[in-house]
Amino acid sequence: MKLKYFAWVRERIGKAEEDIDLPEGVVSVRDLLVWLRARDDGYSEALRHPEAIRVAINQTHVDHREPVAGAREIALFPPMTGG
Amino acid sequence: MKLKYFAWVRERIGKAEEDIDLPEGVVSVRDLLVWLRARDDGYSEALRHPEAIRVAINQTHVDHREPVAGAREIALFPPMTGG
Amino acid sequence: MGGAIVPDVRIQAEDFDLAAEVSRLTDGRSDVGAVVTFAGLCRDEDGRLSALELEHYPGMAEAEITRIANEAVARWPLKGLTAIHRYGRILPGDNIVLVIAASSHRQAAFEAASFLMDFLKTRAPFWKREHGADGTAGNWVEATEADEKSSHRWSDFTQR
Amino acid sequence: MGGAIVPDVRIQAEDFDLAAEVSRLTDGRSDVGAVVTFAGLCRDEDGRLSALELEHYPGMAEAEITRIANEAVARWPLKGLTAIHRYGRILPGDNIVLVIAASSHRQAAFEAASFLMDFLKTRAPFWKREHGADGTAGNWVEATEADEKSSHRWSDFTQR
Repeated sequence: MKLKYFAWVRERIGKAEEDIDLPEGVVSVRDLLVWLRARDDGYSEALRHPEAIRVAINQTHVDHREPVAGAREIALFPPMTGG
Repeated sequence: MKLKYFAWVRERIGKAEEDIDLPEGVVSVRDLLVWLRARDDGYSEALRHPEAIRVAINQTHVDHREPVAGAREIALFPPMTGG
Repeated sequence: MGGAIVPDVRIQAEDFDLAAEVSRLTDGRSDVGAVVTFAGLCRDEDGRLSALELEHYPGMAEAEITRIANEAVARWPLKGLTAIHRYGRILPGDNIVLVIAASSHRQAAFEAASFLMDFLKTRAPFWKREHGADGTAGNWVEATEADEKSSHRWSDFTQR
Repeated sequence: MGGAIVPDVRIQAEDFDLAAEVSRLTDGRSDVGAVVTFAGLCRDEDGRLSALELEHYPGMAEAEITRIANEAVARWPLKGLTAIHRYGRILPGDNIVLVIAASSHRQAAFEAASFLMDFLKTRAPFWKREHGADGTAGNWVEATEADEKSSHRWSDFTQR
């Protein structure tokens, strides 16, 4: 599964994307955020306020309760500021 | 005092403008419309439904209760359809 | 009101150039964040019309649109405001009216342009007459209830 | 839905040409009565900024704006709808975003353009970073409460 990061989430984690194998027990987006935060200080800093993190699965906005099973691409980013 | 007519008011009266001397007793716009209607069939046809006639004094919209004394230019026309 | 902009109001027979009018409001500036334009075009009503003829009240047309534009300037924080209304014979597909509102923020620009159009429809002294597809002069367009209602949306606008 | 138009959505680094984009929607037609454009421009915030840098999510940016545009097409009787959003480094006074809505009547054009901008602000995956007047990369722009509220005005929009 591909993870993508944008804006300050990307900067704090220190990379724009990576491939991961989803561990057992990570069912929802919320679970994924909790698991990522434990990986290192960059993830911890980026995801410290999970409520500020927006998530897209396969390029469609989802909320944090969404299941992640079968996702090809999950993106994490701050609230959008385009337009 | 100059009177000006526009659109179908102008067509029915048969002229675009005229100078008139205001007769005694014509105080308000409403009085003016009543007096004009009696002049001939064109005026009568144009002003048959006075509530449909919009009025400007000195190029500013007014309602039918407005006094006409001292006006330089009074215009009568249908509801506007620009834009 | 210090620093309030002066609306650019023009009544003309000639066509206008949308891009040139936008540039006139924005070129060389870096404080405009939002520009809303409204262009009103002549429709042929499914082929029924060959043209519209626009009669206007010279002098009052400019004065009345300027009054409405100044009301918009007082009401929203605008960086620029343009209103151009054409008169005479106008063919289907051609421009009739242009409004441009420039502001720092989008809501002010959208609202000011929409407000100006609503009042321009019901207060600016213009009258449209239809010319039929066969070339004959036809009916004067009737004012619509919908247009009258639209102008009532802006309820704290002071009628003068 | 027979006859519904297909929105023209583009995500690009290059600038756009307002007049050319309006012509693309209106040329050769006589059924468009109203064209509303919104252009969003880069401000320098009273000289504080030298540029904005716009990051985006390729693929999703186009997909998400297309979803919002199709919602507008379903909701208003439009004759044409264009949305262009730039990314990369953008200087004060330069264009960031363009929305054009064409319809028979003005209210639909105004509302569709305003709707598209409100949702584009809160749902399209773009992020602005400020570059200071001294050239250094500065803060990411924070999302505003006001923008979030604006999108709630369109209350029967189905969140997906």
